[in-house]
Amino acid sequence: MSDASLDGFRAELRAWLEENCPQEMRDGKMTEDGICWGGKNWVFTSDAQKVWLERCAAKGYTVPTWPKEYGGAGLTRDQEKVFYEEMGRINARSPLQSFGIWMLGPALLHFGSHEQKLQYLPPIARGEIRWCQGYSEPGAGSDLANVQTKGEDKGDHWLVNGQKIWTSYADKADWIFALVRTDREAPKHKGISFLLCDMEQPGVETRPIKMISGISPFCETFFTDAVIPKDQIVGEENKGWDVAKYLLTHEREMISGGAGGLTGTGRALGAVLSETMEEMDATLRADAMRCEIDTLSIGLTLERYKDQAEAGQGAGDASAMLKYMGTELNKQRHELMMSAGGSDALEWDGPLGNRAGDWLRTKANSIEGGTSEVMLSIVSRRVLGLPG
Amino acid sequence: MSDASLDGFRAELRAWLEENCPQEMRDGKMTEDGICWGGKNWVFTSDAQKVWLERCAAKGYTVPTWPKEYGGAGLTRDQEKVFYEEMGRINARSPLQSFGIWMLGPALLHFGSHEQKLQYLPPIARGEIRWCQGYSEPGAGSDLANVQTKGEDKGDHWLVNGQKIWTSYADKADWIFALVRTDREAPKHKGISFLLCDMEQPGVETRPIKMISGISPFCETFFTDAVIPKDQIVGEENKGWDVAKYLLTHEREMISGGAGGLTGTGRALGAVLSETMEEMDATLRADAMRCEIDTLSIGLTLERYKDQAEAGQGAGDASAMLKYMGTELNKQRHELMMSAGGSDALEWDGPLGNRAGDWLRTKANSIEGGTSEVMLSIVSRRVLGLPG
Amino acid sequence: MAKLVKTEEENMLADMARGFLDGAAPVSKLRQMRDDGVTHDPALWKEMAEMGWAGVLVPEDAGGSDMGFAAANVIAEEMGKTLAVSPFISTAVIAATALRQVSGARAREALGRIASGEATYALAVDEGIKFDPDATQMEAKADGNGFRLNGRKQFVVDGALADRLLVLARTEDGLTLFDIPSDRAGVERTKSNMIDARDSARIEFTDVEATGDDVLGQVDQAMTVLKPAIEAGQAALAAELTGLAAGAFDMTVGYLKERKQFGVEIGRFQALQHRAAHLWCETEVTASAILHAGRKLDEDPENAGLAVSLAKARATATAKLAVIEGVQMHGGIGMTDAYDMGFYMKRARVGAEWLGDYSYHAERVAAARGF
Amino acid sequence: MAKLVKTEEENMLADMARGFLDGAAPVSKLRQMRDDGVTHDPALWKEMAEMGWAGVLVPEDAGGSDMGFAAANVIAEEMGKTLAVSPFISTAVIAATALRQVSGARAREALGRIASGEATYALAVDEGIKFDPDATQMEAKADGNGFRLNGRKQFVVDGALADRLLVLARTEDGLTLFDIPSDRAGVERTKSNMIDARDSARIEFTDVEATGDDVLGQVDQAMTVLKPAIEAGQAALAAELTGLAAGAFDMTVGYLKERKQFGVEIGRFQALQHRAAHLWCETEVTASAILHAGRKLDEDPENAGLAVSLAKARATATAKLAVIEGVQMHGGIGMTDAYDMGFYMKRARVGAEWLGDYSYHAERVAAARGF
Repeated sequence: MSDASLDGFRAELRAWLEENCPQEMRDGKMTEDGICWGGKNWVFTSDAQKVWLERCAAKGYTVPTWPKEYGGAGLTRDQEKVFYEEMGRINARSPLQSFGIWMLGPALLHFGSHEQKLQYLPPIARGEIRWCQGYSEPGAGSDLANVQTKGEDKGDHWLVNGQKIWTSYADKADWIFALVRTDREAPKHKGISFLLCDMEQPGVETRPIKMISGISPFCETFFTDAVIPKDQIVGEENKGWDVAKYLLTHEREMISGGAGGLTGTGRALGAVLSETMEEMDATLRADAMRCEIDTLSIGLTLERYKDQAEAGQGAGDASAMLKYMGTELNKQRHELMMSAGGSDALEWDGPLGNRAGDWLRTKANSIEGGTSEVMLSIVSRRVLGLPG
Repeated sequence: MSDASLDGFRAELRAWLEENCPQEMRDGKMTEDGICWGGKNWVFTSDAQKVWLERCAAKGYTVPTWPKEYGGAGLTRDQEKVFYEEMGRINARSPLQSFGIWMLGPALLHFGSHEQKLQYLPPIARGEIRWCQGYSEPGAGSDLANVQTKGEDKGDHWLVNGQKIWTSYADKADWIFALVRTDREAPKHKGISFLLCDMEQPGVETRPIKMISGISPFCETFFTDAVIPKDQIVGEENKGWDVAKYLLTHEREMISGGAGGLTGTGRALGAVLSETMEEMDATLRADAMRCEIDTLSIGLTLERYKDQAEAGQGAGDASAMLKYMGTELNKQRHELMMSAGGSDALEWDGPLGNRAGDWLRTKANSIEGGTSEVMLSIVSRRVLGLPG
Repeated sequence: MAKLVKTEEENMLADMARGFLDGAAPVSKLRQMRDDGVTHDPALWKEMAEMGWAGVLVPEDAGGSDMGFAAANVIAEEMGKTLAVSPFISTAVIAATALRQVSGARAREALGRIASGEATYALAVDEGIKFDPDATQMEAKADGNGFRLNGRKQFVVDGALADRLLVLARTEDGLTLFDIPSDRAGVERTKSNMIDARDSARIEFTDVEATGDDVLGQVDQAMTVLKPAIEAGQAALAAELTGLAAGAFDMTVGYLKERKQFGVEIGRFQALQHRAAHLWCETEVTASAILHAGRKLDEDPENAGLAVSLAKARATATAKLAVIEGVQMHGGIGMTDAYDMGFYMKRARVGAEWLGDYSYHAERVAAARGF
Repeated sequence: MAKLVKTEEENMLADMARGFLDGAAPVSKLRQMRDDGVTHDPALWKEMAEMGWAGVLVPEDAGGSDMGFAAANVIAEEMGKTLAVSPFISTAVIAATALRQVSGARAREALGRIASGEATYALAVDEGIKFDPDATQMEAKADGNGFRLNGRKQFVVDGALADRLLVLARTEDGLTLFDIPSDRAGVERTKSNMIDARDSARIEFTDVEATGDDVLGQVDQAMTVLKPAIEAGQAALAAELTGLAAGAFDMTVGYLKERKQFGVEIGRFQALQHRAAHLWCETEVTASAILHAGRKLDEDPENAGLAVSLAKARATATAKLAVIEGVQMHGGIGMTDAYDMGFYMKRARVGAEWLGDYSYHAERVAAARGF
């Protein structure tokens, strides 16, 4: 795309934002109480939040790069960059966030039939249906393909029984996408299907999990004779692992993205630390500099891989690398923030808000979406070609 | 031993040292050109060095804790402490160092017959015979029991053929103690014998190895139909691995001892670094503090294990731990010294002498005498009881 | 100096403590207290007092067991293993050590009340986010025969429930340490909601009256009394953290042996083995520093500063590594509140900050070593 | 900014460079030079010049290939892989960049001589053990129409054999950069016996005469000319270190696949696998910083400081890790001079110090990021 036409897009967008983004939505709030998750039971925190979602959805701006026919705005990557720059310029809140956008959407766009895309994507884009994911099972841990939840073939539907864990926001979601074992005879990775399940039925129940960081969005989800019609499968029967792998890669990139970047969104660690400390001691300063150098460089790596992907050069198993480096770094970063916070950081809801909770939460980063150990094994095997 | 009798010992020793330690030997020199290694071909660097060795040997002070009948002074550990304190007080050089004292002596004291002790230990104590060790073989690496050098049973002697590597100072030694495979049918660890070999015979040749740190004491040693009489075996035939294990533990403790201690011998890292840097930057200062804390604590651990051993509490596989922690720390320490030396440290024989050579030499610390990886595996298996 | 090996008495004390704590104060007890919003169990403290723990540093003729600093460390270390909740460090170690520096009947009686478990103490020093007694701003203005205290303290460990407070304040020519009841007029305590679920408070002092009798030691000379007390507290806290590291480590190694992934025990994975082995090596080295600090405090207290800072720095780092590896090696389950590892992680964090963090003690080591 | 992905041209340049260097300057070549006591191979440099490398930053109309900074980094990176010895960074990157900042026939001719390989340069900045241009003490006293230079420099990389020297000296109101022939009267060069077996010198300047013509840029304004030159040099050196890390890494992974211990390839040991994988991750992240520094220098040179320091800091740390792991994983053989790994370790150490060490660049990153 030529720079000129990009400039045109920018001007148009800017005008649209100026006119349509409510003032209350221009506080850039990214904390839980500022996020709009959507869904059947969503209660808007304000009229502005509702209006903002509706206006964005009408333009496809909740999912700016999705095709227009599925509820997106069909933006190119260059336009998308402009989009986020302009949103950032007026400090606009994100109109909608959801696992439907991050996870199921990409999977459907890649593996779904045209009908499925038409059926499921627009409600995601409009924030009407809220999704959660059902991958892990108790005891499975890193061995994600160790799926015990079983789907019995009943002709036009599967009868599903089993239990999922780490199903974020399952207690607030309308639908769940889940890995279900549909062939018990096949080898571990071969008998799994990727199914879409309406949670508004008697056989689906959820229970929140309390984490060391406090209350959490994680839930356990139980299936007892839950019914999933045959057309609610993504990809082929017993080939759900392909979909899962695709999404895992996607998830890793998302998690590693938390490290920020040179693009201006990431705040300098030193600035954050200086808020609570007048003068950093040698140890903290040295650690902070190292962390800042690594943060910026990982941010650049994220950029580089995006550029590579766009140039048609596969980044290979880069997502495992980014996931590992990004999450380990994020943990270090929060250790430093705790140090800089001193005793103020040791209280729940103390002068530094939820700093301790955030710190504890980061400890899961190197576990969820594949542990650091699994990431290193992936790199060792697939990138370095070391014997398994 | 009562404090009073210790005080008496101290007074006596102090008087003896005052009278007998030549002034030239009171410079505490511990560099290669200050060391007296002894041996048949030893050329004393000065009359004082010769006199000092002779006087010490006469009192048993070259090997103060060995029994008197084998050339030692029979000191208790408390007396030994006093001995080194008093030596340190006048900054006296060590009268004699050798692998005979460090390695073979302890092995003979533990495994040797009375006749062997009488035959071999006094010449070691007097600095008359210089020993080297023959353990490793090319390609064996961490798998030390992978001994290929073979000893053929010829009735009253073994005919030895093979090659050893990392035989320190073999080119200057008179005798070598070596692991030789005397039973090729037995399992790997069972067919090895610990033999003593006079190097003054046609079938034994040595060649120095050049290291990345420059010229080194390491050699390769070749055996071609070398003759070793049957009475030159330590311990039982084919049970040489027991002797080797004992010595390995001993060696590890020796190597890890390099980390210094709170006892006053170790110089503060900060002081060393300050010699070349007026002001340390945050990164170096932070690293130096961490290194100093660990150095002092490992020194205390060395003390603690000695105290435990004396109290009859086996330190178990502590030597693996000390070897690992001590050598890794020593590598870090030398990295910091290189940093503090800046470009002055980048020259061979530059303003900081052999600092670069010393730094490179430390890289072998975590390889020789069992790699850090082997040490960790030993701890994992024997201390933690994790499955092998 | 005495050997760096636990004496027969110390081993017995450790065994006894472990037996008692496993029964009376396992981690599940902390969990229950947390769930109930309780931060102090007077009955438990009474039992500890009866075993002589409250009086571990109280002279025998004042009713204590006077076992010494190394023994106090042994008890603290065992407490660390099960995360036992008690005002042991604040009261039995810090306050008792401070009171021991002072002669006279008043201090003697106070020591007796500590030994019997009647009185608990908290040390109110911090005013900013970091431990830094020299930076004390709180004012104790001379007023007639006494003083008026004004200012605020934070991170007063055990401070919401303690009977008495040791308060550091600035007087005309230096710092002065006051020993006052916590219910004195003008003292306003706000309980902090701590991540380790233990007692800590922010305290505001408004025109709090103190008499000359309330001064511990000499006016303007707080450090004579406080330095040994703080060092004893730092050493005991270091011991607690070392016990904590050992507790977390044991839990982790146990999990490595039992948990299966991809069909085998995860303890078979060499990468985890080496990390676990490294962690064990670190705990061993730290244990030496703890033992040494106890010996120095008992035998050469004037010069124990380096030994104590060494111990606290090492223990802080080791506990941090132990809980980070502990959570990571447990995977998702270690992140759940239902599992105990999180309690270790939170307490390790609080222990890291209290009485000086790693940087604070590293700087003291550097200073003692001349750089 | 251009994408953070190598262009088709850059990939071709890298392939070509790799092919050439594998043949003309493998590690064995460095070994031979070291054994022969040779630190510069004029014939090799001539070949490099013919390929356009010497003129990579020289404008086309001055006889150069003018490929830009990112391209210079590509070449330096490939040189790092085989530890190729050449005055590339000193001459083709630093000196050429400095000369480019200056207009006039004199600079233009100098650039031409660089591009053709006729003239080699060395940068004489360091006076103490660390890179610190601002601390320059060397004096250039005005004397008639010219100057007299007095002082000493050290760690002048390529300085023992370079035809010309860029010398930083203090003039009345600031620092001034001089471009003088190395054989000028009063210049006494002492070859340093470097651990990386490459050219470096200590240089003494005694009443060395310099004219106004010898000044590069303006008097008292050295940094206008020198800052871009230093940054270009730092970026290229970072690229070289990244190539070095990759070279050491490839050697190590190759060894892991082939070496057997206890009956299996050591690459099967998970602890080594994870460490090797971690090392690879570090090299990938560093590669991004290198690519970015090249882009910034090409497109926004005024503001490239942060990008360059990021690259040099990361590359220094990554190369250090790569050679430490390389030696350790090779075991005893890696410690012998007969094996190449030691050459990587030594060059990594020299590269770590040259043009600012990790701390230096970390402080610059911190400053740029506001702390």
